[in-house]
Amino acid sequence: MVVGDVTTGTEVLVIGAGPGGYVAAIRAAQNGLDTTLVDRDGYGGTCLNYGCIPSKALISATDVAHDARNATEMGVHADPVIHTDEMQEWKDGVVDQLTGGVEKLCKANGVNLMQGEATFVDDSTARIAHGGEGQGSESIDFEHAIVATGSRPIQVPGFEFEHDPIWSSRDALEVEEPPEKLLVVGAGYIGMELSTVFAKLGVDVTVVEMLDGIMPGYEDDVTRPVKKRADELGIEFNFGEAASDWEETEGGVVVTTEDEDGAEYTYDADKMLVAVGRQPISESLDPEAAGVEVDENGFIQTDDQARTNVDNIYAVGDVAGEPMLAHKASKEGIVAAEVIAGEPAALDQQAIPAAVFTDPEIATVGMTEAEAEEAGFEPKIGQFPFRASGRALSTGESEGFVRLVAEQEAGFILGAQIVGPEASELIAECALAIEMGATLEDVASTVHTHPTLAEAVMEAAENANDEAIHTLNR
Amino acid sequence: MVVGDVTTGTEVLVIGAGPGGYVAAIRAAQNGLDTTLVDRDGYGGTCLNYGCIPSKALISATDVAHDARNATEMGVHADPVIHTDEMQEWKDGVVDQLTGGVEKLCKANGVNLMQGEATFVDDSTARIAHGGEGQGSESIDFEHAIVATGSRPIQVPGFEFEHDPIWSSRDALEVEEPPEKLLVVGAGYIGMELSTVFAKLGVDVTVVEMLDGIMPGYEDDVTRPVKKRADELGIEFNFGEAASDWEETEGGVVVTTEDEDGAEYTYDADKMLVAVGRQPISESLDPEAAGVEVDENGFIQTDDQARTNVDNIYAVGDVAGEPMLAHKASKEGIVAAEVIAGEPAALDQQAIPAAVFTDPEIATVGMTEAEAEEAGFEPKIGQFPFRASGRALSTGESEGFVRLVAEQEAGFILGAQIVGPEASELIAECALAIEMGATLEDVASTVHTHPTLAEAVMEAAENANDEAIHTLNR
Amino acid sequence: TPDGRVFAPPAARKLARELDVDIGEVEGSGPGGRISEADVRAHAESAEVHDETA
Ligand SMILES: Cc1cc2nc3c(=O)[nH]c(=O)nc-3n(C[C@H](O)[C@H](O)[C@H](O)COP(=O)(O)OP(=O)(O)OC[C@H]3O[C@@H](n4cnc5c(N)ncnc54)[C@H](O)[C@@H]3O)c2cc1C
Ligand SMILES: Cc1cc2nc3c(=O)[nH]c(=O)nc-3n(C[C@H](O)[C@H](O)[C@H](O)COP(=O)(O)OP(=O)(O)OC[C@H]3O[C@@H](n4cnc5c(N)ncnc54)[C@H](O)[C@@H]3O)c2cc1C
Repeated sequence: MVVGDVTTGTEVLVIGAGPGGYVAAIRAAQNGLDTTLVDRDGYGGTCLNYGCIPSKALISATDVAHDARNATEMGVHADPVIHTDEMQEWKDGVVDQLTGGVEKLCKANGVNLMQGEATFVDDSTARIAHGGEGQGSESIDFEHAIVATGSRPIQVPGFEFEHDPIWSSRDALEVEEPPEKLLVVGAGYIGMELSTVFAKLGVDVTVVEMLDGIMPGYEDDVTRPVKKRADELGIEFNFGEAASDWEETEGGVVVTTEDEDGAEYTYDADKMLVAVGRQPISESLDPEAAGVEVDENGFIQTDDQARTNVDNIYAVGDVAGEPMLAHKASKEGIVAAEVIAGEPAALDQQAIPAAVFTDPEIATVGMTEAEAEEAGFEPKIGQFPFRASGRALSTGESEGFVRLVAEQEAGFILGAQIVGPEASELIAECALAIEMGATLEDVASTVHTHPTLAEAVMEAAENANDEAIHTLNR
Repeated sequence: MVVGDVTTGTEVLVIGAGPGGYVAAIRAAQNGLDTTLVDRDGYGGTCLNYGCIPSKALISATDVAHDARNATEMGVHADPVIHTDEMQEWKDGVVDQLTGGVEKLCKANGVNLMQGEATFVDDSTARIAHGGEGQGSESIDFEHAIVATGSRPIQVPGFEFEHDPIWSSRDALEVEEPPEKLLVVGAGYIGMELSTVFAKLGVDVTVVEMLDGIMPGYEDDVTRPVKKRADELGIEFNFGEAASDWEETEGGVVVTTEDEDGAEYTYDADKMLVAVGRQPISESLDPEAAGVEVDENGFIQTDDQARTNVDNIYAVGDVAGEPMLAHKASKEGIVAAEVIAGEPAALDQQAIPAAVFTDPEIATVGMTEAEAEEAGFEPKIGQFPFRASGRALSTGESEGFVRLVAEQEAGFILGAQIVGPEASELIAECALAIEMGATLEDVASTVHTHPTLAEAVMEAAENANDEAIHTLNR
Repeated sequence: TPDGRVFAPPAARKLARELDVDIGEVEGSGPGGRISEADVRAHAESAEVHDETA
């Protein structure tokens, strides 16, 4: 049965219910705007359903087992077994709790929820196609629209995800029975996070990467502890090779790769995970119908108020460009909603932090030393190694360091790079320092609890001023 | 053989090599002052040898086992066994590495190290009595002295620590063979941290506390998750009772307690840990000989430059009063050293954070709501529960909350109370916010990495302004 | 503020001590009257001008 055409109206139509869209919708409703949020899939978007949350849940579960397995030095002897099906059930429970929470929060804030795929008709109308049983479609008039359609994994031609042994990150996160051998194509952050999970599940993991190291966006000394730990976990790396072909074998694949010089290599595996990046989703929405311009990579360009080239249409999150991160999406969502509500909001943040939940974690915010130099600063650097941290040693994890980058004169903090335990949490203080215009002295003078990892941030600030207590100042 | 009397001289004599003293000595030497550091015991003081570090090491080790034991929900099945002797060996290794590091750092910065007990002769001379083989003593002249003699556990009359079954925290931290039944007297932070360690080692722990709840300095809702977890661990609590008597039995003790009304109760145990607080150590030093006044509790009063009533003598750390915390000691040590060097330093911090490494952790900084009211503010409160945090759920630990206390007008942050996972790390951002004079809006506008626990700080700030996304604003 | 607290970052407080300025008398230009290092400097300079003209 096809449901007849109904036209409804809304002040703000938000398309896509990921961390960009649902946050925008809630804030718009909080600001008194009549708001409709539409998604063709689950509330919470990629992040809650197939990204941040499920990946972090699997990382935590495998970490508990891994930590217990490697604590004999501490006197703890354990031989943990992971029941992958139970782990998946638990992970799904976490996801359900959070996506259910998003739905409840939307409703409690008065957001109208709609299920379906949105396509622009023009700059004030969209058509919503409902899937499933009550198939059909309806039109919706809007005063303002916020496009938050997110991104999808890039497919390598010939390695499409519909082939059973070829996994996207989403497939990998749903695995009930780990393969014996896994080939991972791509050593970016998603590839590295998932390789670590599978290695800790006892899978024989090989990583193939076109570039010459893991996570190329980061400085060498930042990724080094992660590479070292991955080596210890038995992950095998092959750099400078690109996957060029594959063939199904009984129950597995043989993958061919090629290096720069055209030399070929082959790898046997049971499954193959392709994690070579993500690309924006805009085509199904037909932005052009509303006059919204899309660049050659599929991204929608926006200004510092998250506005597209069309006055009443905004774009936020992955579809609006790099960095493709959940919290960047949410920030843009908040700004778009506030601008629509007439508030003087803008994307005026100094820096957007980023974290990678590898072992150990990496987290960064603001400028590296090289970036500060490029920007014309004469950077002042302070660093503190976790092996000199009482807290790090007393938890048995003391790889890595905190580095602060500051400008020379007043010592304003410009950036931070952290690799080590709880890096993802420690970066919060650094981000606040940057936003507040804090100086090295401000951070050094702030009393930090002993014994904590956060003391390393203070010591790095002291070190930049040649005043560190627990490391030598050079 | 008694070594003859030699008199040496130093610009700065630092007495006590705990986190107050060794930090003061390093900073004094960094400032170009000829500095001598003397201790009658180990470098690192109570904190590194018998306090912060060993306790945190045992907490970490027992946590790894406990977490693995309780991860069946996550699909992780393990039956960890703790070899206490190995755990102790590991802990001692951590302590040795850190105390060795302190010694090295002192030397590298040019601090003269001396082993011995210092006693003031007058306000410019001390006598150092050397223990051990080369017994004897020497005199040392100083221009400035920094007293950093720390504190010791309070002994309950009749329950002195020399009796074998009666433990101080130091004894408890050195246990190679856990008792079957342990009675803990005192539910302050040290009693609670250690009770948790022993409960996780499988010991049958009973806590007796004179007051009517655990850790009475904290608000009820802050301690509630810790009490709940302790109950789940099987720790038995008896409030409103004071230990009044004990008797040795074969291989154990029977302890008698008394409540307010004089009713008596008895407890059987193998060992008994008395953790009812700490008191300053000043008598062996004879401060009066230098003219330094000591109050009725044994504390040395100081001004905001850590100076005692005698111009060239400073006091820092536990001996200089509450809060008796390592990082407060270090801060005072730094200020004393800088004041001596002629720098415009002062103890001008707005707040000193504190953390308790119970399960879950507690961390606080600045004012509670009640304290803000008392100070004349009209406080604005923001709160965020970890059960609404994606990161907390995805690590399997979602008890607790973050609360921010701010003043009404500009929204300046005055305090924070956190109970939950990594509370000790999360408090760092709150402390920086307070020192910087950050407002709720500053914290709310700072982009926080997803998914992290630190997002809860941002959400609490948003909640105070009725703008939280992931919790209802009321 | 009710408890006489001054909202100023540590570096501004230290600068005030260095310049011998009573930070309680500095007018803050930040949100809610938060005092920056520049505010402290400006106060010190205007105090000097006052001294000279007095
Ligand atoms: C494995 C993995 C791990 C990750 N880990 C992290 C991490 O730890 N931290 C982090 O910050 N980021 C992480 N990310 C990235 C993060 O998931 C994204 O940056 C984030 O989800 C972007 O949010 P968004 O709202 O822009 O889009 P999405 O979350 O992708 O949501 C877009 C939504 O729009 C819907 N949609 C699309 N087109 C239409 C249409 N025409 N009509 C209706 N609905 C439509 C989709 O169904 C989807 O629900 C991870 C990603 C992956 C894949
Ligand atoms: C079990 C336990 C756990 C703790 N956990 C924490 C925690 O997690 N975080 C925290 O902040 N604090 C913690 N503390 C408190 C912390 O240990 C103290 O606040 C800190 O050690 C104080 O430092 P200090 O330099 O003032 O004194 P101390 O560390 O006590 O050092 C004083 C030193 O002076 C020496 N000394 C004394 N008299 C003389 C003399 N006459 N001549 C020569 N030397 C002398 C002593 O031998 C000692 O080495 C804990 C304490 C205990 C007992």
